[in-house]
Amino acid sequence: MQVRLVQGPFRPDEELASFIAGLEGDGAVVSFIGLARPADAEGHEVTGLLLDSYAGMTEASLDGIARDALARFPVSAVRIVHRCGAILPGEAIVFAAAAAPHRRAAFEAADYLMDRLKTDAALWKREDGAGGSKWIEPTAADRSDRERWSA
Amino acid sequence: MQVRLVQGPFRPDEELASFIAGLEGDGAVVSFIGLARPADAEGHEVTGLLLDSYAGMTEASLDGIARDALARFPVSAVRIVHRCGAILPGEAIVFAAAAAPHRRAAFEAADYLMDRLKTDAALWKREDGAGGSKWIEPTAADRSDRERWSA
Amino acid sequence: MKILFFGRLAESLGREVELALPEPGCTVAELRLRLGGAVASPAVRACIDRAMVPETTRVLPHHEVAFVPPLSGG
Amino acid sequence: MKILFFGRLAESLGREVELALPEPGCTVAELRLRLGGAVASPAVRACIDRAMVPETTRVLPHHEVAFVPPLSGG
Repeated sequence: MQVRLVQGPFRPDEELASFIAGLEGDGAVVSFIGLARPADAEGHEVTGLLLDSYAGMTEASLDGIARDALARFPVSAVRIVHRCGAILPGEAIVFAAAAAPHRRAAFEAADYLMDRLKTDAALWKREDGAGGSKWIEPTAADRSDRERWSA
Repeated sequence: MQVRLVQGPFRPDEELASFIAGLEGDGAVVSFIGLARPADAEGHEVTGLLLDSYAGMTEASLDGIARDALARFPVSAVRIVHRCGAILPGEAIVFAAAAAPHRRAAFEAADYLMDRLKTDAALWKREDGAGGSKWIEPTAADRSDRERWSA
Repeated sequence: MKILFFGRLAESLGREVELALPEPGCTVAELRLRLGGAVASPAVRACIDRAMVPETTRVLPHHEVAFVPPLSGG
Repeated sequence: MKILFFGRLAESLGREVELALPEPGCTVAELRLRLGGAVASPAVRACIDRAMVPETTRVLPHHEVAFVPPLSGG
């Protein structure tokens, strides 16, 4: 399955291996792995993340983003694996990959997948730290990254 | 070791796992994997590649590209693993990865690594097929991709 | 009917509340007014059957209704 | 001295040839003229001690000299 929302830890290396194993004659694979950082944007320690999800809606949002990438770029396959629930620093949050005959399309599709995921994935993120918990919303940078693709 | 020229097959998934294991607090990893395609630019079957290398010079060219990426982008680590010698269709030719606190720098550095590798790596590629063997040189697209970074 | 909440709304209001829907149904805007509090924020979006909907959409008894804060992505 | 070749040059000329260097050395351009053939192509670059060098560089007996076709990348 190329789009999955998973509750527990997953291994990006295994995702890459199985994504590559499913390809037929592509020459280029670009993958993005998002890892839970041990510090927030202000440098304060983060002890964990909570990614709240809405069963059915969250999966549909990931599916839509994957489908849009396949329609928009000359890529032959994309994969999105996204964690939800409680996540510890250093764990993988997201794996997004694209494969194509040539590298430019694979890079652009992976870049697009991430910009869309940051603003359009139906997920709600809480950072937990020594100083308390904080719900996160897309940053101005996330929104302007997303705008790059709206032409 | 973050830059390696290897004679035999290597596993991109293992490279990704060990690259990630060596990070400290980064949030974003972008990897590119180049696979030997079973067909050439005109669609003719390719039965194998030969990547000729010049011991010492080839490694130095890869090292220089990695160092340039580290100097140019706010990334904390890059890795280049490149095959040389005889390569079969479907096998990995190159693994290039970059890690950074945030995704934009990781994407740009990985993109840069590949554009540089395509034009500046001291390697000479021959495609072998039913119709004979053909030595490959950078395409016009490779050269214009490379030009993107010369500002 | 059940109204679902996610993200910081779920933290303050619980995952769901039970609410009696007026007889001929009502609009999303009317439902939002009745719930009030954090749900009144214009940043909070309404969903019916797992899709975001505009304020004028009519809520009917068989709908699954949710209010969600801005998406925060992965 | 040994002159090394790579890529399609190695295929046609072999990996290396032995060549007597004239006494006070010579320039890369002079060496290229003596080798002739495929080595004469301006697309072929000269390397001394594993770095590309211009045509005016003097070749000395302790140098490792190679001629290489355009790089083809990975």
